[in-house]
Amino acid sequence: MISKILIANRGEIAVRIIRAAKEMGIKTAVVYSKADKESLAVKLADQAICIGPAPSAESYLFYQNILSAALSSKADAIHPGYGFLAENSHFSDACRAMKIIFIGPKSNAIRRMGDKAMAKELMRNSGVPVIPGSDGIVDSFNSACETVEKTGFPIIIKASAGGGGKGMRIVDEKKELERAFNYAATEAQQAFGDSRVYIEKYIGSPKHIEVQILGDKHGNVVHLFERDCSIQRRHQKLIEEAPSPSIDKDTRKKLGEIAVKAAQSVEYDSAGTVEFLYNVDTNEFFFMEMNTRIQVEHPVSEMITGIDLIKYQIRIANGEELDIKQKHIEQRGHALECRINAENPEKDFHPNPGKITQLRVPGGPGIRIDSGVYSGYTIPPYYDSMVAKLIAWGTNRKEAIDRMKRGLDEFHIEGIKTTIPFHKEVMKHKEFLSGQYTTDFISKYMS
Amino acid sequence: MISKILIANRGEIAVRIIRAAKEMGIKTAVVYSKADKESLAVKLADQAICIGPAPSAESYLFYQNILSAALSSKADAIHPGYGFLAENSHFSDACRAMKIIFIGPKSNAIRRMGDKAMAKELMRNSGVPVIPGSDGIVDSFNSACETVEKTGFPIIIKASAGGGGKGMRIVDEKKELERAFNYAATEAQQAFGDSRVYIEKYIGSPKHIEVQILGDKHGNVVHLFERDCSIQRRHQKLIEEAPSPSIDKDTRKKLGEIAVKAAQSVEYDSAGTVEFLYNVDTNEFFFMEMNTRIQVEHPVSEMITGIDLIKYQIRIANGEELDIKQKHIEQRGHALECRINAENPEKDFHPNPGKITQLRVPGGPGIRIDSGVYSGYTIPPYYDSMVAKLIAWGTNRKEAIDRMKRGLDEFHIEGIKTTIPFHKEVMKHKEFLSGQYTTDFISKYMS
Amino acid sequence: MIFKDFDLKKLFQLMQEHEVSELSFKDGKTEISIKRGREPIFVNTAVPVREAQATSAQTTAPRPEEKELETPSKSEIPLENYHAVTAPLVGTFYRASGPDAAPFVEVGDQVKTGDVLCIVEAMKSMNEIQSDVNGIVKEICANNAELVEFDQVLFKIQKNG
Amino acid sequence: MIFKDFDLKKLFQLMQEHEVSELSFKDGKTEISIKRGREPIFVNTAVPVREAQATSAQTTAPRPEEKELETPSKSEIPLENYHAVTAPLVGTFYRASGPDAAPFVEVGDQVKTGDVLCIVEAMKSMNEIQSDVNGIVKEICANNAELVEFDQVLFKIQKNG
Repeated sequence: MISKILIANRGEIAVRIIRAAKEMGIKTAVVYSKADKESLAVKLADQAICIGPAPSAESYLFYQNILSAALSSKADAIHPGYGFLAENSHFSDACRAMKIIFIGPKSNAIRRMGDKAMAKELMRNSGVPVIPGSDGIVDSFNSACETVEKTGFPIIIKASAGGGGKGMRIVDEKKELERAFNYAATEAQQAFGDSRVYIEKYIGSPKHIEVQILGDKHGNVVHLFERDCSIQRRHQKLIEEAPSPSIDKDTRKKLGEIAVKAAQSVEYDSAGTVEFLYNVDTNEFFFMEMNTRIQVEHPVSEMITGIDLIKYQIRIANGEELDIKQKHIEQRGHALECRINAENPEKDFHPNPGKITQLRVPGGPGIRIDSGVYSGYTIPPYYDSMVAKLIAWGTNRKEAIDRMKRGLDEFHIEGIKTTIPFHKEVMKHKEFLSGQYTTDFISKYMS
Repeated sequence: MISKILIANRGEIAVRIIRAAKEMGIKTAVVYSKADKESLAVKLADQAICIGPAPSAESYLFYQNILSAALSSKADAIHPGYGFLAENSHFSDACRAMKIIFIGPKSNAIRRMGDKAMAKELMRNSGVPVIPGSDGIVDSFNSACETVEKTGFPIIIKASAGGGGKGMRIVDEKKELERAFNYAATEAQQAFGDSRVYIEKYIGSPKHIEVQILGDKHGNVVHLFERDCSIQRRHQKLIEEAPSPSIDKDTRKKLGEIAVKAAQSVEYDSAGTVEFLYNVDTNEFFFMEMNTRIQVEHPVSEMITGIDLIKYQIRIANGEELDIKQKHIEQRGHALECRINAENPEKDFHPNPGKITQLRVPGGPGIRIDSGVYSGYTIPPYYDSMVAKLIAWGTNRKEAIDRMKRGLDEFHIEGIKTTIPFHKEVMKHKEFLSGQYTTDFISKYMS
Repeated sequence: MIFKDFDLKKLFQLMQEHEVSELSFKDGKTEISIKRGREPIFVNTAVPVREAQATSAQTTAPRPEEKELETPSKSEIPLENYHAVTAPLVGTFYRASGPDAAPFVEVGDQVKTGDVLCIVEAMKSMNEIQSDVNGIVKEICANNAELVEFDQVLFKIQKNG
Repeated sequence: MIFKDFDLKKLFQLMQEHEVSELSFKDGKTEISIKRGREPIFVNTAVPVREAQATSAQTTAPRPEEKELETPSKSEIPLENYHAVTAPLVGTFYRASGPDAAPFVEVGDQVKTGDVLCIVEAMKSMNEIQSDVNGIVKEICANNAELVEFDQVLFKIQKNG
């Protein structure tokens, strides 16, 4: 039985994990860099252990001190949160070697889903629809040409080790192909130390739809329906909602089943997310990738299902069998999440760290705040700029949006610029209100 | 259509009403006394109007300035909140005379339910179980003796115009009766200007169970299940929960039906609460009174049903027909509310107003805060001492309690003493955890 | 120099006593700068609360906190040395007895105790507001037909006679 | 001038006594600037964060903020004038090479550069921590067999030789 969790993360997700553990009666130790000694997680955890200086490479990414902190503080499990070491199979292997429970899926699932080209291949073989494209890695311009002959233009070249838009190139015409292929491989090499790329048919204005999964170590897998994460800026999600306003009941059922199948193909045994591209014109959806970790936007699924995902992650890691069956999981109402970042939306979303001199967070019905900041806190400049997640629930999408608007109005932060004004604009935008928006929403309407 | 609401209240309930109105796109004006000019409600409302000096009698209870503020600010409706003018039929009459919509039931319902002895009589005639006792007012010692002959001892003498424990006397033996009768009448006269009293059979350790009602102007009445408000200190509720841990499904159904019947008997057309005494030993329940207003503890019902009661109050006042039928109202999970007061639990709950120098409120899943304070706010000494309502939801009672504990731990207030330590004690008390606690819980275990 | 007979200990005591948090001083051309009090004052920017600036009495200079909270006022006249007539009740402010009538008073008028200055309509009843001093009307601080709050300053009058 | 018979230590004591947080002074034309009182320092009472008190270098007087954030330390020795040996990695602190072995050093011992002072066990590997100065061990700041954080002060050494 897990009795103490070491949290190998920072910010709001560290706080989120402390909350779940506290409610379960599990002790918490949080690691922190010297830049984070005043963080909310440090204040809330039972124990806090400094593991290094501000740079992530020497603290939050530095296995040795993290594992040593777990061993010396007698933690029997590590929760990696998201980012940092969350999808690093070497780290999860190292945990296992030290007899520390890694709160996440087995290393093999991380590895197989981590290689994007391999994962696509695996999905294709499991009968999960994938975007037409190359059979795995495209290692030469010639093989790129062969692929394109099958798919037709436009296509997108992606880094196999990739993420975050790095090493990606969209190609509309044959004559651009060679140059784009070389660029993508070079960029992939620079960003990930791995030049391998693959090719997919490019879908111009898709929706980003993802399905939340819970699998246990006893072969049970359930889904918690989909999230619509199509409001993105440069491949960074900014607003998420559940359910998706453009998925009907039948599609929802089908998507859920396919996501469960995808998870089962790697014997997935934690909380995870299967991401799909959804072509709104043809009503087709295609497997994109699986994230083998808890995600930033998990609260919207929690709000509509009432299920605490972090608690289930911990229970599953502890070897417990899922006590919920698919038929018991019901949606109620609608939920939205706005990521409030310390960025200046008027200046191209430039990060804007600094001291929060006054903070009043919204409250009342249907409002949830997941945040790692407080009045008087100074946001360090070393890490990501997310200050808080504002989550709004309503009996239907309209009420959820009205609540979100009200919450954004109420949110009062002095001392730093945030993306609150941006979110207010989105919440009243006709295209957003229609629910039919796609991933190009921001570049099309908000730039 | 209501387009602007004047809020004739202060504190957290004023904020709560502003939130509902904002989400509905309705403008708000809040009145405030000179002591409340820095209040959160004043900051959040579209307009704020000073109506008098600090004492309630010259501000929040002073009709003329409130009505005048509504007329001059062109508000078409007044929401009275709870307390102050909320159950004053003269005030609701005055609103009507000025062609301002009073957001509450018709004056006649307020009047009939406001006279406690009359209300009991009315309920008896409508087939609602009432506690055995006098037929209405007991106007002499002789008639008191006659009543007691029927009911047997112990009995309780109550003020007909009463509330809050004033004018109440519990009598165990015949020889105490005359003296107690005279005391009760005198106290009632002093407290309410009305010496009329009535007599009821006294139930020693009951539960306080109340049913939330919504009625419209088209004859529809639904209930939102019960709340258990048995954790009281000197007749002041401190902790409420829904559903009640000691009511079974059949009793719940029966209670709901009876509460609907009670509301229908006065053609009730707003949000209201029918209060019952529940004898846990005999499984009997008895009508106590009906509160013709929104209540402090309404959020626990909102949390389990997903229904926004204040919005429905406004829609009903606007003449709209209820769009929910009884069969659509479902309970999900369990909710608790702790009233956090600026009182020192170590010093007999003595009020402890002052400046909140630092405030960090809990967040995360299942936590809701309804509050009228913020970091840097000074609580004025003139009004009630409630600082915040902390509401916790869970999939079941255990999770709700674990969340509440976690929320209480996280709640960080500097500068004033609060009842947070008291609530922490209750949350781990065996009797509370069992769910079988009754209204004498605090005097029995916490004094 | 002014510190000649001072030792630091005495100076600190004095500062402590008077909650002086900053003091700077220059000798050359005698520069002094003193800072007292600690708390940053919260300035309400979100909601335009119209503040009642003074009570109906000879007013003194407003404390800095109150100044901060004033809405951008039409008033350029400081309240010092003027008598403020404030609203004793909430309602709609009227400068005249009817739409076609002349205003009761204009800036510059001499008024005496008991003269009607304006009407505040509250719940359909017209309430005459009278001057409680003799003096000259220096400023009319509320707009015709608009809401006035309790204790809101309506007129500033320079007392005389 | 007013500082004539003052030494700095006395001045600091005086400042501390009177909660003076800033003082600047110029002689040429006599400039003085004094600041009293502090920002309210948030003292974390909920979580026992063991603060790294200094870096592995000749330490200077801690700023008052840092002082406030220290846990109730066993240390009565101020860090000034001492050399701090800090933990370069997170792990379990051991004063000896085994349960039955004698501690590497005791308070009062003379050590020289390269002498092993303790072991920090990290991920089952034993890491010897050596002294980087010659001097006398004045204080051992961590408990045997307990967790030490990154940069935590382990030893205070009075340099010599």
